[in-house]
Amino acid sequence: MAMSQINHKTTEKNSTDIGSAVSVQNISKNYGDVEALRDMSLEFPRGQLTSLLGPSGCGKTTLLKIIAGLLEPTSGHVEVNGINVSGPGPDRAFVFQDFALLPWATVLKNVAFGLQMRGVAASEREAIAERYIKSVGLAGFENSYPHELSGGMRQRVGLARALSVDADVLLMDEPFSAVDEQTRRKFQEDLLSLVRDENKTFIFVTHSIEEAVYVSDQIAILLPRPSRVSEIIRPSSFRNKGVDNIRRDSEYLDIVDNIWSSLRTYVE
Amino acid sequence: MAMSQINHKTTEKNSTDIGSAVSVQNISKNYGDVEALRDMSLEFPRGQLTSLLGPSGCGKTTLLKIIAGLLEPTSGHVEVNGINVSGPGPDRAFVFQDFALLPWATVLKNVAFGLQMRGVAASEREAIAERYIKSVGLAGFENSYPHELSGGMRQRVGLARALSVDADVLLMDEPFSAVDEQTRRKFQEDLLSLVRDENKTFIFVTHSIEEAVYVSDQIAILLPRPSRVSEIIRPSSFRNKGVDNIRRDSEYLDIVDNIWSSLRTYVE
Amino acid sequence: MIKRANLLKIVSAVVLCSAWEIAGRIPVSYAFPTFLDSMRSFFEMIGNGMMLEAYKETLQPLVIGVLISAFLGIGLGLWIGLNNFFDWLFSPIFIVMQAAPLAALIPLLVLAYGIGLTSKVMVVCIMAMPVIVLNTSGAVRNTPESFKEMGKSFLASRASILLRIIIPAASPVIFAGLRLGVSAGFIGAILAELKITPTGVGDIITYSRSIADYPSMYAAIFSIILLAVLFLNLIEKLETVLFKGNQRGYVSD
Amino acid sequence: MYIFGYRLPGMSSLVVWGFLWEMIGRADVTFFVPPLSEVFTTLYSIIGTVAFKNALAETAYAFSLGVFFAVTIGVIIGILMGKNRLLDELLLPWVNVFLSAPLTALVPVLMVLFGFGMKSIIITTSLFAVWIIILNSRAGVKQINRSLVEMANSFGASPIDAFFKIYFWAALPEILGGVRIGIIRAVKGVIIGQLLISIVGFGALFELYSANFLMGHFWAVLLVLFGLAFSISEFLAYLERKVAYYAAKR
Amino acid sequence: QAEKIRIALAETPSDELAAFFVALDRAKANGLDYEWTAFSDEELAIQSVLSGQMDIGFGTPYAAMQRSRAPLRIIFQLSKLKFFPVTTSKYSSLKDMDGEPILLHSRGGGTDSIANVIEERIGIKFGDRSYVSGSSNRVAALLGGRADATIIDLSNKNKLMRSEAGAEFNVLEMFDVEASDEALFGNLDWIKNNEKDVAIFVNALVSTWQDMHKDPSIIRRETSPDGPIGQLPAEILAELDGFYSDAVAGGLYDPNGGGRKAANADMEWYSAAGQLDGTPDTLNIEDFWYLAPLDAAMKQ
Ligand SMILES: Nc1ncnc2c1ncn2[C@@H]1O[C@H](COP(=O)(O)OP(=O)(O)OP(=O)(O)O)[C@@H](O)[C@H]1O
Ligand SMILES: Nc1ncnc2c1ncn2[C@@H]1O[C@H](COP(=O)(O)OP(=O)(O)OP(=O)(O)O)[C@@H](O)[C@H]1O
Ligand SMILES: [Mg+2]
Ligand SMILES: [Mg+2]
Repeated sequence: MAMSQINHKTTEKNSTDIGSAVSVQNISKNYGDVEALRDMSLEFPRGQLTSLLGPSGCGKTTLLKIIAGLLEPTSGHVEVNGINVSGPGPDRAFVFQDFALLPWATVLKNVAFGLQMRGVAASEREAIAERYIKSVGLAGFENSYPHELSGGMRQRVGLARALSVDADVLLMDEPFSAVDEQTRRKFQEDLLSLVRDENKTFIFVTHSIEEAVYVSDQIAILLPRPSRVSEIIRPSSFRNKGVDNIRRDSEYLDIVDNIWSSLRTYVE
Repeated sequence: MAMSQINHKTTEKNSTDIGSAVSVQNISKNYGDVEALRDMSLEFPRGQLTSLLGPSGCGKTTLLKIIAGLLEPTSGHVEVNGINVSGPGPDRAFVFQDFALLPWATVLKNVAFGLQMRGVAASEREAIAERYIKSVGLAGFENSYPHELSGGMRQRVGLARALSVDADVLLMDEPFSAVDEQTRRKFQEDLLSLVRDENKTFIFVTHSIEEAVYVSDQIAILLPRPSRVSEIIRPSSFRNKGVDNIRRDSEYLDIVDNIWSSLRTYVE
Repeated sequence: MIKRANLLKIVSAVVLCSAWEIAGRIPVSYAFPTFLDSMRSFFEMIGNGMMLEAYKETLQPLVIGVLISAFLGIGLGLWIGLNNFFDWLFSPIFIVMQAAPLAALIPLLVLAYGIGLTSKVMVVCIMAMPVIVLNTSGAVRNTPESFKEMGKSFLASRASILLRIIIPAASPVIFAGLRLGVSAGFIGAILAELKITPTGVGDIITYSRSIADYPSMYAAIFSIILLAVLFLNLIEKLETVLFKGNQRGYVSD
Repeated sequence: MYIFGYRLPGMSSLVVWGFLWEMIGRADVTFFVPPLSEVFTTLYSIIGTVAFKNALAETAYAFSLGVFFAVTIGVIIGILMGKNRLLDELLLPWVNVFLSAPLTALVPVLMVLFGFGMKSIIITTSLFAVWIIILNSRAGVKQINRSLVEMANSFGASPIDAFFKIYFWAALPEILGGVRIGIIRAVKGVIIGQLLISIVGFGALFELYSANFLMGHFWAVLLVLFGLAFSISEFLAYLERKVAYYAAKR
Repeated sequence: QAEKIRIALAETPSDELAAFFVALDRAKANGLDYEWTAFSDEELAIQSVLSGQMDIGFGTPYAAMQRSRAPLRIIFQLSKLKFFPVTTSKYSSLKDMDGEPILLHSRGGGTDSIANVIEERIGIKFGDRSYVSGSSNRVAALLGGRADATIIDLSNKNKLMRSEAGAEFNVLEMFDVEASDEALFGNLDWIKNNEKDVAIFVNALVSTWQDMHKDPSIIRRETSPDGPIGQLPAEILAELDGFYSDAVAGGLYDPNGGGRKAANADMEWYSAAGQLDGTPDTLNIEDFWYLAPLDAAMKQ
């Protein structure tokens, strides 16, 4: 692959150097007759952001849920920080594709839910929740119910909830799909500063090649049913080039084109 | 505005020439205390594709539902083909942001639902539904139930359902948000050929500026609460330049930047 | 290989019957026969045609009453669920009907309708209808908004929204109501036979009780429960056939 | 029901029905429907008597205990059945059996097993109410959005947390519906228990009045019962309305 | 003794039980501690005594005595089977009833056995028998035109015949019946273990029954206003005197508590009615009655 534009930043963070936070080994998953994943192995380096990119229905959500411990794989196993996953744990937080908000609870209660489950006292968790609600731009909606929010606002509630528990590994299933471009950019920046400053590991599902290229340390390209990793790309970091210029950056455009051409093969 | 790159194609289709398929006049909508839309007026030219672009929660879904006749505006009115809207009609079809699939029905039955409601005979509507299921890439899943599908697959079922009824005006609320980039590109092409060949009018909500620029004849930029149209942009058609080149096209990039800068102002 | 569900059914049935047998052997009471004795009477009564004879009598008001209640009840329930005015006007009546201590009202029913089929059918209906109506109307009101919106946007007529969206969405609760209604109908039929005129199975129960033939009495009770269960399985089958997609399995799976 | 924008209370339509009753009573159609006004006069005259107060106390005691057990047990078992396949397979057939079993026919068995006093009446009351509560709670849980459960699991919710914070709330509209119907059935259960097991409380009054054709008295006691059933049912309906905001939006 | 004796009534306290409660009050004055539970019918009262949940029951448990393994014994006859065939003016004697439908209390119950014995003695065969429990309900059915013939108890017969509608109905001539309608019974083991209480109780019953025969109005007078009878609606209390003078005149109660005479009559009656297997001469009174307490009371 011609994808070796590794700059000073990514060299430090090479997966072999610092080890994997999450390691997926020979995972297969069947839903009845449907073979969603077959013998998939993938390493997620600690402190880095890995994107999963692949056609819809190829098993990205399935993989994420297996890592989260929500689904049992048919065979194979997952290790998080070297320990075998047998169920959900406080080291991982999940952002759900369909938001999964409690319809009977206010935004504040929804965001505080994860903290509540960890036994944080009411006043403290509400303070934390409020901070995150503000940081996703929902200040003023603390006491609204999910059904009074627009799609994108609901998604941001789910995001705030996952961020608030301060887990090591964040599993994000299309977390920005319903938010507007502007907010998305802001979130991307926030995400990047989290990766930079907090040594968190992110596993990120997206359908936007541009987004993947922009935010990821590593991109895993999945091909469909049964899903397998077709290739792993480690884009150079365009982050320090500034968001506004990157869209005209030819290196960036090359990578996007490259991914695009490797993905498009399967579309009939 | 510097947005007047009108080529031979768009000249023929000027809104003043051919009239509006949908005309929104002085619409306001309050949800209790929340003022979602205030005195909004907007024209949707016949046979063209108009995108609504705006931050999440700014009232795009609300506007679409008012046009569909699903919500009563607090004041103002909507005309479709010159006739006042008082409820849903056969001239409009809706793609829902939350998919709105019937959980007890198979994919086939879900897609055929719209046709069934129009009184199409069982065998005929299933034939049509199967065709559309295939065209959204779900062949083989006809007899699956929604809960057995991935997020993107569910969205495509909703899309197929709306397309199958062959309505004049298609109201699409983030129809591609959960589908993968590749399928999305294909759908965009399909959409464009529908606009070109069938003289349908599309009203399209999206969060992707690129997508809006690429597919739209006209882009309405909405600013938030209470929502108002901040500006209308008519991009030149990049369609005939070919998808692969457009991303590096400087005219295209200029428009994207332009929209971006006009939208970003509101992000704090 | 027997399915686990069926195995569980069999195992728990065996446990219950043994408990019965043991309780009968202790005995818990002189009026409590053993399981085996009761089964012997059960098969005797089947053998000599008494059971068949009795059920011919019992099933008449039951079936008529249940059918009337099911159709009328679901119809009324839909109507009440869809229309605020009828909700306001009729719901209280059904709540009152539910609360009515029917056993106390039966003499009055006899006065009004005699001791024939009519008053028994009335009893079955009064018992069965309210649950069906109230469950149906409640379920109709809880139909998810987004489904109805979708239906409207695809121009479903009011009738098709009802038929294709509201009813399937409400079907689990409607069927729960139907099950309850049928069971209440059984209660009504037995109550009618115990309190109006002892005929059919109610007669076997009262008569064998009055001559202290407790095994026959328990056999009759057993048979009516058995029948009720068969009836319900039938309804369940109907539900699975009609609304297959509503079976979404268990959360734990 | 709204009239001129004012919400009529749930039971206000009874005024209409009451009026109809008065008319029928006045028209002297049949002796067992005396005019409502007469029933009220009788009610007023018996409401202070010791017999009535005793009956009320006995009935209320059996009823409230019976309902308490039915609700607690019903909700817990129902939710557990909805979420756990093994338990469901084990219990569902029996719930269906008892739900469909003509409980009236079972009453003699109950009496033998649990005695002839208050205990059997309380159990009868519970038995009338509990199955619908179980089934409704189960139905509520079964329609739960899977993602919510996964979400709670992913945040490490303990089974107890999941039970009270997810299943209970998600099923609450159905549970309340079930409790409401269950309680109304319990009213019937307590009377049937009082009539079939030992004749105490309101059951005794009914038996006495109907045997002596004291129709005014009979309806008066019936009215008290309806009042009881109604106020409880309206209270639950009020709770149901409070959760209605998400019932249709789950 | 600290323990209360538990009495199982077969019906809710009303006019017919007033005398019984007067006797209970007298027994209480002599140191008997009791509680009572009303069951909806005789069979339940019998079952409750069979199960040992009640000590003394109301009813005529002959079938249960013969069929179940429990040693039940009757100690006192409370009332006789004084029932009357009442018809519309269509019929004027029992002979006319041949092949005609009749309304009875319940299959296997007292009125059913009366019908059986009528058939046997008069030599007729009734047509369809249908059943409505409660004499008053059968009167209502008669008044409502739902039946032409039925068998009802003394007080309902009197009420009906004295009412305005009475002229439209006939009370058919019938033979006298000495057999028991209601009797007090208990488990023999229990009776023997509680001789003293049983004696107080039977004494009180005998004295009340005898006083009542001298002056029926003592029942009304001795009824405690706070007891279950005193709490009945005024409408019912007002008829108490009438009921008991009718009852005494009609021979409903035996001032001697039945005893051997009643036992013999019962053997004959219930075997003829089909509730007892065997013929009266093969049946042994000691298997059904325990006469010691009554004999002792009669000696006083
Ligand atoms: N049922 C409701 N009750 C109260 N407020 C509502 C309701 N539905 C929407 N709103 C409010 O109206 C505003 C507009 O909502 P709408 O769903 O139209 O936004 P949108 O533009 O579609 O957003 P998104 O891109 O996130 O889907 C939001 O602020 C939301 O909080
Ligand atoms: N509960 C289920 N029962 C049966 N099949 C299922 C179930 N859940 C998922 N599948 C199947 O597994 C495959 C992978 O699903 P998954 O949700 O993981 O896809 P995805 O990659 O997340 O897609 P998307 O991008 O559309 O969300 C799909 O083909 C789907 O049909
Ligand atoms: Mg997915
Ligand atoms: Mg929206």
